[in-house]
Amino acid sequence: MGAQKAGAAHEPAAPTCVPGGQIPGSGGRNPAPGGVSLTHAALAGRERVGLDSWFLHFDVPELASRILPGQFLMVGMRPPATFLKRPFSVADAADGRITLLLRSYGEGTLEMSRRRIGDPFELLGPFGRGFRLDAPAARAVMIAGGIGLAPFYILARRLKELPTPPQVWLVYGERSREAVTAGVERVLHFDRVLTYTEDGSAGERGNAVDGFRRLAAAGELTGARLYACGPHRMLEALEVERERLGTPAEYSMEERMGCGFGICQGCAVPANPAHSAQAYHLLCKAGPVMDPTRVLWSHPALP
Amino acid sequence: MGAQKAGAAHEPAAPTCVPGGQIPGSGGRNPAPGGVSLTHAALAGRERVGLDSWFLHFDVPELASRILPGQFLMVGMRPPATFLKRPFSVADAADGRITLLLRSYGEGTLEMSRRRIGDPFELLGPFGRGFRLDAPAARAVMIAGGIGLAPFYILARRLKELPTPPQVWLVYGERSREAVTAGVERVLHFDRVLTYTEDGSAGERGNAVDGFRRLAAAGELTGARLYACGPHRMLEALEVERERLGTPAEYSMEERMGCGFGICQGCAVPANPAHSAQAYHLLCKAGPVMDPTRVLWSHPALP
Amino acid sequence: MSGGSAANLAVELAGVRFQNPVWVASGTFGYGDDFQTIFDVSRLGAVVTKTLFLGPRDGNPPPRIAEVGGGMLNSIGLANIGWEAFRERKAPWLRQHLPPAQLVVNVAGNTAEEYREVALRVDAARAEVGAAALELNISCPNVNEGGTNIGCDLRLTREVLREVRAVTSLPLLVKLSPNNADLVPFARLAEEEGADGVSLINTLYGMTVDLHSRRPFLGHGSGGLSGPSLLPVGVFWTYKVHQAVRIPIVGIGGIARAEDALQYLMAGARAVQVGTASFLNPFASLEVIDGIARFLDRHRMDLEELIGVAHERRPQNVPAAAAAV
Amino acid sequence: MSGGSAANLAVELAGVRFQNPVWVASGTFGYGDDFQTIFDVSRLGAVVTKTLFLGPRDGNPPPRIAEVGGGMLNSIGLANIGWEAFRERKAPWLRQHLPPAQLVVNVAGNTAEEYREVALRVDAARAEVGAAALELNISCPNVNEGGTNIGCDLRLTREVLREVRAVTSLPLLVKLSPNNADLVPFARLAEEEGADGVSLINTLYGMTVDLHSRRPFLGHGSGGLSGPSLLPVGVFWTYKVHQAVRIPIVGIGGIARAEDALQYLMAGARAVQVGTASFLNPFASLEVIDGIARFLDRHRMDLEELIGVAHERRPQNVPAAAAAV
Ligand SMILES: Cc1cc2nc3c(=O)[nH]c(=O)nc-3n(C[C@H](O)[C@H](O)[C@H](O)COP(=O)(O)OP(=O)(O)OC[C@H]3O[C@@H](n4cnc5c(N)ncnc54)[C@H](O)[C@@H]3O)c2cc1C
Ligand SMILES: Cc1cc2nc3c(=O)[nH]c(=O)nc-3n(C[C@H](O)[C@H](O)[C@H](O)COP(=O)(O)OP(=O)(O)OC[C@H]3O[C@@H](n4cnc5c(N)ncnc54)[C@H](O)[C@@H]3O)c2cc1C
Ligand SMILES: Cc1cc2nc3c(=O)[nH]c(=O)nc-3n(C[C@H](O)[C@H](O)[C@H](O)COP(=O)(O)O)c2cc1C
Ligand SMILES: Cc1cc2nc3c(=O)[nH]c(=O)nc-3n(C[C@H](O)[C@H](O)[C@H](O)COP(=O)(O)O)c2cc1C
Ligand code: FES
Ligand code: FES
Repeated sequence: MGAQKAGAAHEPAAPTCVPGGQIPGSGGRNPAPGGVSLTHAALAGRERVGLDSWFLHFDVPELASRILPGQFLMVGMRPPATFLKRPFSVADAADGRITLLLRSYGEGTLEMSRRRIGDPFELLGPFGRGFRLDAPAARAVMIAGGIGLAPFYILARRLKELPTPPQVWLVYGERSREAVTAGVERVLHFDRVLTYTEDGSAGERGNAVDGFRRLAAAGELTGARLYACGPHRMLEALEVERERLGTPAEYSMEERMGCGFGICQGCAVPANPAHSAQAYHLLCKAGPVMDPTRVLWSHPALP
Repeated sequence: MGAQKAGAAHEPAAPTCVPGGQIPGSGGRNPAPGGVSLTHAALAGRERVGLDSWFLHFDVPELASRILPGQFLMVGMRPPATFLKRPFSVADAADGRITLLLRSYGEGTLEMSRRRIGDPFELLGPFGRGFRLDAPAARAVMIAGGIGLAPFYILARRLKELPTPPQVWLVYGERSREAVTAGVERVLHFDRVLTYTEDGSAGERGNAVDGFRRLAAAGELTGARLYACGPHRMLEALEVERERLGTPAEYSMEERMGCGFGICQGCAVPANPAHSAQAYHLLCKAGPVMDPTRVLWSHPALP
Repeated sequence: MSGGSAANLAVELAGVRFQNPVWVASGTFGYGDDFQTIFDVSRLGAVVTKTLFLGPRDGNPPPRIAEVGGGMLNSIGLANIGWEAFRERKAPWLRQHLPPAQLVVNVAGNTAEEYREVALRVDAARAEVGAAALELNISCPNVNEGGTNIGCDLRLTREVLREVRAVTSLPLLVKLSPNNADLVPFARLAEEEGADGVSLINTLYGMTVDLHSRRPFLGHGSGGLSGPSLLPVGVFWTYKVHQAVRIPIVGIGGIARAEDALQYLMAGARAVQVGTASFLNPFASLEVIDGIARFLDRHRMDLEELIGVAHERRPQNVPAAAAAV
Repeated sequence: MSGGSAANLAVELAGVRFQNPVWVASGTFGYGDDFQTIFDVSRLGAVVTKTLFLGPRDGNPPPRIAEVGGGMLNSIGLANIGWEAFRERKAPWLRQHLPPAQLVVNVAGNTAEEYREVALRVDAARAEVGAAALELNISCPNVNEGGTNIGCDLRLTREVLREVRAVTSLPLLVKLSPNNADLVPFARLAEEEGADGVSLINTLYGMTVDLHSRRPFLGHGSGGLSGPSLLPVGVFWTYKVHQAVRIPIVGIGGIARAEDALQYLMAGARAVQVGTASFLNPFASLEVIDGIARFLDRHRMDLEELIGVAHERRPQNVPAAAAAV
């Protein structure tokens, strides 16, 4: 499938089969290089950072050491509160700690937001292709819609760790002041933050795409590389603007995920027929970070 | 069904229909006399009292005030850890507090034993016919097999509150010293406690039926009334002995329960054809405390 | 009307006006009177009785219920007190506590003749007991035909329907078994034979093996699966049958919350029945009523606008033979 | 052998010796290579491939999966890379990582001819790809017959079986759909037509309606129900079919733990397949292997003693038409 074609330095390290296999249920101990593990972890920390958002922290050094920015985990609780695990971008991974940025939305995320320190979780992963770190531009412009903010903490951190770190700008759109994730300001890796809210209660009135338009109009996107994450409609609107400018970009997308690693075929994202022989990409393998030109944004099945 | 026939002073107060009905999900607030309520309660206390037994305490004054000894509750956790709720005798109800004596056995009880103070539970009930308080003898002899001990704390308490309280003796059989519920000694309502363990590691070697035999041989059952609770095989063995002596008795029995209040027809206990036109009693309504002569103890379907 | 809600929940079905579309399912509410200490049953859309045979049945040996992932199995074996005992001992209480338009009498027999006989008796006593409709439980073994499940056999189903339809003018609902390749032929048959509606679904066949005794856990061997597992199955058949017949559908299976009932209504059911959920939470049916009212309020919708709405603007066709996977 | 266990888990089935009875189900393990970074697939009893058609299929539009109480629905729509791409791009990896006796190739077609054609190709390449057996997925709409699900129609099933049996001597398993009144006639038919075994069950029809959009949630409308909900259904049919045919049964549906697999084995399955559980826990199949070994150790039993043991000392008969309720 599409995943096979897009080989590049940013893909997970070439997988090797572990002879003798993994100890079942204890994958965390001895994962293959680039391998997937099932890590049992107690919730180590929990901070409310907005009306319906939380940072959840887990101390899982082995897993944390293997996260590439933009990768995600399938997260479950014990005993399971939902049948399927839920996909979450890793918001940060440093000093042996993994941080998720959670927005409570439906049954599963609501239940997650209620868990207390010490409660048992299952972290399965890491999964997917993250953002490219091998093609840095002088300026990295991140466009985050709502909880789409999550992967940009770790991306900013890792970009800043490069030999020649780019400038990192964040355009962050939210519903309202209350929804704004307080954590944004706490992270030192952003050189500039432009906040937009739909009701104008914080930052400028508007959305993240308006922010993109403003930067474009000011000519501040020349030589920049774009990284975007947010609801489908936002990305679709962004793509219309971006295409005109031709700014190189990567978009982190969402689709329902049954497994996270290619076996359920649940996470189909319509492929751009101009670039693909197949009708769909499996987002969990081909993405979640996609080259936007590979996606058929206008497909009627998309939300 | 059988339940209708056995009208007596010990049955739940005559039920009345509440006009306007119960507020859904909040039954605890305004139950009908003798009514059933669904009470949401946080676990208020938890004491380990044996290898695999715990006291669980709930502060639920309204519900506690309505419990008759021998009645049971259907107990669930939130979010539910098992599909069906589980039946539990009320071990004690005093000062606005309900106490359950829990033995961890399978999936549901294991999960219950792990819950922490403050965790949310659902208590549905009270259900069933308890022990008669209107036919006290000079001596109440309680025969408890294992967790069958549970209903005797409250029974002893209530008997001692009668105008002319009987002597209360307890014969308690367990597997071993470790299994013995430490709480036994803590309760002041027993005038005499005979403990038996299968391996002789505490009290005498033997089981609760051996205790019955000993009391019988010593002539100490004359004028006594018997109350028994324990595994089916124990009650069956006891009944053989008791029948010979003719000691008046009530046995609290167990059967799988889907609802606890007569609607699922799950809790069928084979009826003694000599005393009943129907093949089965519904234990949740006709019992759980049964006149042992109404049960067909030898039925092949019984465990 | 429900609580402080402005929503009108009344619904016409099979010629009867029900005050709301939330009923309680056969075999999961006894004969109603077990709820006398729990809530006022007259708040329900209707009470469906436990399946009544002509005479009493003891049912199967214990254990009769087992918990399974996503629900439960039961092998009650259609234990019931029989029609006459119902009429004498249970109907008076129901008559007193339930308006006449709210009692649905569910019946069955071991042969088509037994079905006719019990239907005839219900018909004769309809005013006395206050029966609004008859629901036929056809998920019963026919004793004359080697125990074939009537509800899995079109010929036997037709035979039963003809016998019953001939002897009663009560609104007639046929309760379909999901243990079939397709429920549409059964629904069509019901329509052809003059039934006024179909109720679906009954329980699915299931079994659980006890690892300790190494034999089937239930005393009877196998049982009927009910609970959350049935929700997507019942919604599927509601949707499919709605495309095929004009008689109304009463949706059943796995309903525990208003959200579940709303799925059935949107898929085309005109009423729903709450079953197993009443075991876990006896107030479940009332919560469903209130939740539907709240949903209608919030979205400023009529119940009628809701019923079958999922057929109006579906993005893709559900193909004739909805082959999944 | 598994871990430190003394138990011999090897089992003979359809003329093939499998090192253990725990396989992974079609469509829930990709083509095996997605597990290369997870565990050594050669530990499994067998890997069953995603259903392969002759040519590639894109599958259905999203959303393709939905969570429901007690499991999930999928409407993948048999998306697959097609037989030739499998042979070229996936089989070499499997050949390298899996002993030949451990690959079961699952195939299907839109017509009986397509079934024959793909079976013929697998047969021709059996040594090259290392195929131990062929599993026929008959839960597919027949495009020549108005989309009728082949697996719900005895005539269409027979037609497919004849075409396939004629062109291959590979051990042949027929995978049965539970969307039927009775699976026994299908199992008997498979036996008559020379199949070497039956796998059961595939998914049940299901649908979920999205209350926000008020339409069926899945892009395709309906989907197939899998997960815990299927456990009692699959165990039931395993038990029933075991009473009726002599060819071996591969039990499928809702298996997530060794306890679940043991139920199937006791009910008469000679092997089992772990499906949806691998999504939640990719190590589920290995845990099932280890758990079975531990159970046998603890009870000092042979696998052969376990298989079908529930039939030996059942307390009551499961009646011919196991009518529950
Ligand atoms: C790659 C990826 C990364 C994500 N990262 C984050 C993150 O860092 N922080 C965060 O708060 N959320 C993130 N999400 C979205 C998050 O997974 C959903 O909010 C969550 O699955 C909703 O579950 P629920 O039980 O609360 O909702 P429900 O609606 O009850 O869930 C029902 C089903 O729909 C699926 N679902 C619901 N919404 C979405 C969605 N937007 N995308 C995919 N599946 C969905 C669920 O997984 C489940 O299968 C991410 C999604 C993906 C695909
Ligand atoms: C009237 C009554 C009063 C009881 N009082 C107490 C008490 O005070 N303290 C206590 O520790 N236990 C008591 N029990 C037993 C307790 O209900 C069971 O131990 C419990 O249901 C087991 O659940 P599980 O999930 O741990 O076991 P599992 O075996 O996983 O349960 C599976 C199913 O079997 C049922 N079940 C299992 N064992 C029993 C049993 N012995 N009786 C009835 N159903 C059973 C469960 O309810 C459930 O439906 C009582 C039982 C009854 C009927
Ligand atoms: C314990 C039990 C007994 C039942 N008895 C009957 C019955 O007597 N007649 C009938 O038509 N259906 C009977 N049913 C089926 C229910 O009415 C209903 O169709 C089924 O349980 C699915 O709904 P649910 O998932 O909401 O329970 C019974 C179900 C259960 C669980
Ligand atoms: C996402 C998904 C895809 C499936 N694809 C196939 C398939 O291609 N061919 C097939 O025979 N069965 C397929 N199945 C059915 C499974 O092989 C299995 O029969 C079913 O899921 C029941 O088992 P489970 O409950 O363990 O998942 C699929 C199931 C799922 C969940
Ligand atoms: S989430 Fe299962 S294939 Fe992508
Ligand atoms: S437990 Fe349901 S009738 Fe007794």
